[in-house]
Amino acid sequence: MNILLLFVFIPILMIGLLFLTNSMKTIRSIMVAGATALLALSIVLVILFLRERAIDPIAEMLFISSWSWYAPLNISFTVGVDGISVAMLMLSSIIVFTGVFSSWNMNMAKEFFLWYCLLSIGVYGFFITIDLFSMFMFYEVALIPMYLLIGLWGTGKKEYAAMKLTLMLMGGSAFLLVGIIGIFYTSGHVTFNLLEIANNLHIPIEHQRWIFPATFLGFGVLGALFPFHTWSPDGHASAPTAVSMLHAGVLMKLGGYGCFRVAIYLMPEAAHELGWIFLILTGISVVYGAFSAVVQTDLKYINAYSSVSHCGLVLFAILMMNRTAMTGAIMQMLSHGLMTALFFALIGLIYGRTHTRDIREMGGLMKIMPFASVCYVIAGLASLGLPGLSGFVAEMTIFVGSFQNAGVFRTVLTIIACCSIVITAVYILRTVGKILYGPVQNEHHLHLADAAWYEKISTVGLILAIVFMGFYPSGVAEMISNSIIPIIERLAGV
Amino acid sequence: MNFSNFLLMGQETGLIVVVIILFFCDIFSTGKTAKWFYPLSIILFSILTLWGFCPKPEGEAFGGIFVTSDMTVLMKNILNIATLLVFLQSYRWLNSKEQSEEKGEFFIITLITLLGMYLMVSANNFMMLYIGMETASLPLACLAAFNKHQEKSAEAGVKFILISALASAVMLFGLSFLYGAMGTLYFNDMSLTVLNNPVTIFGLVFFLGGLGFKLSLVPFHLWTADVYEGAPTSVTAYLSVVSKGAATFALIFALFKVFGSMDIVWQNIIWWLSVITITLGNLFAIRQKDIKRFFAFSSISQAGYILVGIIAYNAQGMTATVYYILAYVFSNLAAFAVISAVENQSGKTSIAAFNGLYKSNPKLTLVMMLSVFSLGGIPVCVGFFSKLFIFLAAASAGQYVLIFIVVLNTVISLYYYLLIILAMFIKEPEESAVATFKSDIYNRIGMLICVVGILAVGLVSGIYSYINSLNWVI
Amino acid sequence: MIKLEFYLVISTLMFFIGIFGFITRKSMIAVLISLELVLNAVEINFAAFNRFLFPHQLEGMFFALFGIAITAAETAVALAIIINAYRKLGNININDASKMRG
Amino acid sequence: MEYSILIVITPFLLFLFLGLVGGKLKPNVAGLIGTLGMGLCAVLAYTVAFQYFFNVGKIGESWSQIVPFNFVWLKFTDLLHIDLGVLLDPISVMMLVVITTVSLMVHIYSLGYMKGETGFQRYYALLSLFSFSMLGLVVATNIFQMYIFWELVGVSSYSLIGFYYQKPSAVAASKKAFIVTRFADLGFLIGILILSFYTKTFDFASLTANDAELVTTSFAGGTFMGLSLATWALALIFMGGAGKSAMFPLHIWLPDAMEGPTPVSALIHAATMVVAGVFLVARMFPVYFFAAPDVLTMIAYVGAFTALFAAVIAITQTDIKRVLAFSTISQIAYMMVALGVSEYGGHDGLGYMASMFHLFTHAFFKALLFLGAGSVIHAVHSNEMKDMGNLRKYMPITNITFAIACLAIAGIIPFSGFFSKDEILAAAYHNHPAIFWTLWFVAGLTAFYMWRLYYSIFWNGDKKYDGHHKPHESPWTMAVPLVILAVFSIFSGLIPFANFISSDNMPFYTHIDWKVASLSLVVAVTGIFVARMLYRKASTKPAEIAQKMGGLYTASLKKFYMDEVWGWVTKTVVFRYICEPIKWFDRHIIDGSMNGLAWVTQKSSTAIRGLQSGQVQFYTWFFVAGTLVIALLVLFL
Repeated sequence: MNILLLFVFIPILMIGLLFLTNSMKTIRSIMVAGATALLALSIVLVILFLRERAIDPIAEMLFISSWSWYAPLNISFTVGVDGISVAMLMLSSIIVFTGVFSSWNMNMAKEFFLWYCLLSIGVYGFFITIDLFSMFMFYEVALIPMYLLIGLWGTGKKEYAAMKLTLMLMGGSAFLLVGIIGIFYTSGHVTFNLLEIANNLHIPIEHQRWIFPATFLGFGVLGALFPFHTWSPDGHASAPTAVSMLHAGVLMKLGGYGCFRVAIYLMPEAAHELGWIFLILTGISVVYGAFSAVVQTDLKYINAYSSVSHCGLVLFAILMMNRTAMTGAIMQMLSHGLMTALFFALIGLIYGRTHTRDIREMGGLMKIMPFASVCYVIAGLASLGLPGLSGFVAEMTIFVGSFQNAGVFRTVLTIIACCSIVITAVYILRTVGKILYGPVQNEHHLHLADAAWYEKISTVGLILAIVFMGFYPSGVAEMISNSIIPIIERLAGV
Repeated sequence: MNFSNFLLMGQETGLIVVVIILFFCDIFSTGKTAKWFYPLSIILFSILTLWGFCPKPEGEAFGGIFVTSDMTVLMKNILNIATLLVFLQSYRWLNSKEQSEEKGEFFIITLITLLGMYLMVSANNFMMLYIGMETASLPLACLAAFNKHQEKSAEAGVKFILISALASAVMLFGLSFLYGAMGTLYFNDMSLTVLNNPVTIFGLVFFLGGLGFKLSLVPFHLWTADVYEGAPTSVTAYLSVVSKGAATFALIFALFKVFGSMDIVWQNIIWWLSVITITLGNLFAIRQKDIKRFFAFSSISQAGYILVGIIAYNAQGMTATVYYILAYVFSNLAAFAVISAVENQSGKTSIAAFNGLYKSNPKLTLVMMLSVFSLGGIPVCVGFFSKLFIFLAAASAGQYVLIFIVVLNTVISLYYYLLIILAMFIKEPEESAVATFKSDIYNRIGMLICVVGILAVGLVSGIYSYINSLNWVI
Repeated sequence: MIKLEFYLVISTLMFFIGIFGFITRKSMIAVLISLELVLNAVEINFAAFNRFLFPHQLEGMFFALFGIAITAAETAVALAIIINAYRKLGNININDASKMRG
Repeated sequence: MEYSILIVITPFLLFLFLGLVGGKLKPNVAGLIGTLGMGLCAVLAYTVAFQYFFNVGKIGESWSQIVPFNFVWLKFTDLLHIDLGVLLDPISVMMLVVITTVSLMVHIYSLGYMKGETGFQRYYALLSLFSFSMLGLVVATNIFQMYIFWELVGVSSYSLIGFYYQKPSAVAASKKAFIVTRFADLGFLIGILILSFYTKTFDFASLTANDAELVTTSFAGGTFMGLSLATWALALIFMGGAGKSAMFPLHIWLPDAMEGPTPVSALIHAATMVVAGVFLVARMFPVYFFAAPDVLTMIAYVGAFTALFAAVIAITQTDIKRVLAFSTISQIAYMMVALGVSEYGGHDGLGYMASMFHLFTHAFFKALLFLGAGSVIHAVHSNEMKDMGNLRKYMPITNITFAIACLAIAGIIPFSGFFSKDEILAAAYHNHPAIFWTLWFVAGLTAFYMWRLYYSIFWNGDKKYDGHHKPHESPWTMAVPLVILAVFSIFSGLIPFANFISSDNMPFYTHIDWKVASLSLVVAVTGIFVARMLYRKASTKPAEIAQKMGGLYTASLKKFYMDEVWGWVTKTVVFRYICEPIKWFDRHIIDGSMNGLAWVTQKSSTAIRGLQSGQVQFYTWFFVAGTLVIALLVLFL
């Protein structure tokens, strides 16, 4: 029994248990117990991983197990993790855990949590597998619950948003599918196993030229790559709190992770040759998202565009293709996942009380709900890259790493990307200033309650994670950085 | 005459025996015993289905006009399962006031069409294929017109019989050319003499037209929606799954066995047919209001996917296609089980009738959801695997552009499948919404089988491996 | 000596005349009759091919025989369905059988 | 000297403690805890200073750099890593003293000034955060550590300016301060990136060692737009410093920052944070001098212009804190000029020493001015000069201490400002006469506007205050810091600074250049005299003069419209011409094309509905036609 399988089995077990019950109390206990178990499991995994890694510093992946599945097609179900996947699993667990508390008072809770568990199965499964087939399968498993989660429990133009989000992401996965099939046949030996393709096989460059864009684009859509990001504002704006958290916090990371693990890792030559096209697109994403966020008035739109900008930075750094930048990219994924989840948790909290997300209709919330407001400020500061919080270490690693590339093109792009930190400050402070500070805009808001205990758990949990990463980045960075070496070697070997 | 030939026709013989038993039961049953007729038919047919899984001899009979192999047995088994599922869904419809007198006819006619399909699958000669097709089509027209009191049903019958007759005429015309070009109608002999000349190509295209009618490929598809809408729901289910499956199998054998050496020609044709079939099916499906019509167009686009598997022209393509049909059987029939349950309860077949179904009938909704997810190719439903496998098969023949177009079409298809989900889960129910009800036990068994099929066939890889192991050499 | 080509020309003409009738006639019965033309064209084809090209065996002839038999069955079923339609529609104008569309 | 780390850690712990549980404490307790903690820091800082300057600092003839504490915090590459540590050398030790002293004074002062304010605990928590950041900044061992604390300083300044968060003007001011400095920090960051890309280190010691040899060699030859890359990098780094130190044209945030509580202005926006830019340039001085002398010249000119510019504005302002704010800008510009005109080593490096000297003295007298102003504001509940006057009778301690500070800033012998300013002027005199004369003129203006301020507050007629709002002397918590700072303001100029601080860390000997000193004294006295004439008694003369000056007066009053210019840039250019079009583009073009795809699909679906006509004969026609078309296509294509 491989410990990694537990990440899929626990949510399956939760689904099974949820089917059996109808009482709100039991549902909550199941979810809390399950989410806690997953969180504990992630921590255990981190510890085990570090210990194993100390014993075996060479192996690319640890905890590898493989079960033959579709033998005639040479498809097997293979799991394994390196430092990056461990980090992503940890992130997922934190967000799943906090998301449960953020959706404490859902109506139709049973159904909601069923879908929620399904979504987490997809997410966990994606991160534990190192087999393109199962990766793709879990990827789609993670996408489809979004439709119902947004469509049923969302707000606003939810049907439109849910449909748009699902179709655009599925459109992306169409590219991805073609790319994966291409990899399957062109690598020289029909196999989906990532490690095998990477280490023993080679995709000819003429095939890489079309497979690389297909896979990068496919994953990039989920990573909110310009110009395929428009699902994000509408989708996030309509989604319920926990779903926004999970989606922006983890699901969008699937995109970055996939670009990294599949597109770049397996096709280094094409990455060198065609990377610049996507580098421009991601560069645009970074600045464009930030500029768009400046003039939005809906809190969730602001955050969604901010995600476009931040996730753009992830892809941007991945395409810089050196160790530091890639480490930064993964750290940015973690950091963005945490802080954007925090944002969405707080926006949900605020929206649940004020029933508006329009920043022009709010004001002076700091006085009314100090706890939530302070958390919001912290989230904002993390987002604009304040040292001591996670955003800073991630962004700086990216910038320093990107700058290590020779060549005017990449240098100029890095400088342009750097500009986003100013624009980020503008929209974050604008939002904070409008909604938290100033006089109270609406008389009715005066009697609103501050965060309830379960909301406090979710926000404090996220803040602790953000602060931990901000204060002790080297632990995270080292774990990630070591896992990037094989990829860098492949890139350098070109 | 060598009677051992009939041993090779075990399944056909069994089917005929069942038909005869049912025929006599139907004739001699009185008012009291009539209620046992339905369970008896189900039991008999289930036995036949199960028996189909016993090992069978392989070989050619009647001078090579009829061939049986593990593959054909498997195909027939798939058809059997599908037919059984259709029977299970039809309980309430057959026991309704209007239909209760005609139960026997329904079973007997349906089983005879099934016999025709057996012959199509096992045909190793174009005449056999033709006879099988006609045996399958003509009773189907009766079935389409089975709701005698309904104008729609009558119209569906007319449309079906006329177009089907024309289609078979066109196919015959094609066959006559093939015969003229090669001098024989035996698959085995034809494959030796087939030449890429205009007469053969004409023959091939006309033949494809005839089969394309059964598969409802564009441009031979226009009857599909009307007949599906007008025919009784169980018949629609039968048409959309069993009839289509049989035609697919026949097409595979004909193309692979006979036209193997001119694969470039028919691959081109199939390439285009598949692209326009999927696209047009999708485009029509997105604005349908009636759920049966909706599934008609959905099944048209599914037919396009089937062609993607066939185009590979290798063992992998064959396996993927057969697997696809199996997946399609479970997925589509799950949907039709729900449709017929709702229709028999409320008499409505509009998509709007499904609005808010989740609130009143959550279990039905879940079955329907699994079904459309499977049709849309969402994991872990079997549809995901079957789609992926046909893509893999097509890619093994280098058809990346086709895959890309088809995969993009999946997105459109997902859109309309999600419309069903939207209606069931998200839309508020109308005033005259379907109330909470309990479906009959047979339908529930049927749904259960479908659900198990949808979930298990994909995850349990043994099924694919088994199909693949029927080492069918081209 | 009548050559094969003549048969083929005749049969092709019949085929398309039948199709034309099928497409243009308003009465369902007339449509059925047109269909017979189409099918008979095919039978001529088979017979002619057999006679001229492959005179040593009788496959084509047999096919033609089977074809005739099946055509007869087809016509019978079609007539039954048309009668059924007549009961529901009140006439046998093929244009009236177009309630379902779109 | 490992304990020096405690100077940095203590305020951080205080911040955590007060931030997390402060709300549960009584305000007084929280304030006291904060103050005592800061006191501890001050004691430690003095100990460190004493030990450094008199025990361990001097190795041979020169002052050494001691790194008692350093660890790798985040590793980017094998060469590039952010370390956190403590670097003790003359300027950082000097800064430790300045920061802890002023901070302690402000802590004590705030006990009285902020009494009864809501958020008292929060205030002290933020003060601790600021002290932590500022101390971390000055002891930074590498440029990235400095950047980290630079940002932290920015954010604590942001929070403190916006302390009265329900006041829209305070919120706007805090936002402005943060964004303007952030914009400058962008330059800083890019500068760091360029610098580190070539030198492969962030470490100050490595950068400056051996006449900045590393920088001059590693940059060999790279140019961009006609300037060497080293120049670019260092100019960009200076941009960061200019932002924090409110150099023209990035000064606009500082006057607005006066929206914060007055003690905060004293601590952050007068004595400590705003000189961070000066400190940065001083820290990197050898690099600037050897690798990019052009940038130093630019710094000098920017500084000179800013000094003049701010002084001219200060003359006309009526809000007393704004006068002080512009005075601060002007004085910091002095320091910048001093660095700009300085050369390296020995007496040539006079400017460097003068800059630090002025930084030192300025911190005390400017903090005193602000605290005095705070005391006045506390008494009359207004910032406007017109609400004041004749206060000397009500507030004697404030009056005297304020006068001392004014004398110091005006540069009257023997107050501290005289000595430091004199060195700056002397340094400029030899190298850049034009700059010297500008500064000389500014010195006169400084004396004038400071004494205008003084007279307007404390003299200017015999204004009566009615009973309820009768001004009174501040409580002892506020008075004591005033007195202490006054003592510093008087005597800190007497320290022989050149013995401790020099550009090459080698002590050298200075003397007062009497030619320069007398020139500056003359102009200062003139300034004071003019101010006395105009403002000692209530009169209409100032208004008449203002009338005569016309446009120049209005321009000065309106701060030469710099706020409007920047407002135009942000509101119009960025918001209206960049953001709004992007928003529109995103919604209509990008999103529109996605929706357009859906629309096209729907439309084509409707367009082909005619195919499904319901007519059997059409179906047949289509069937046969389709078959024939396919057959023909296959045959002929």
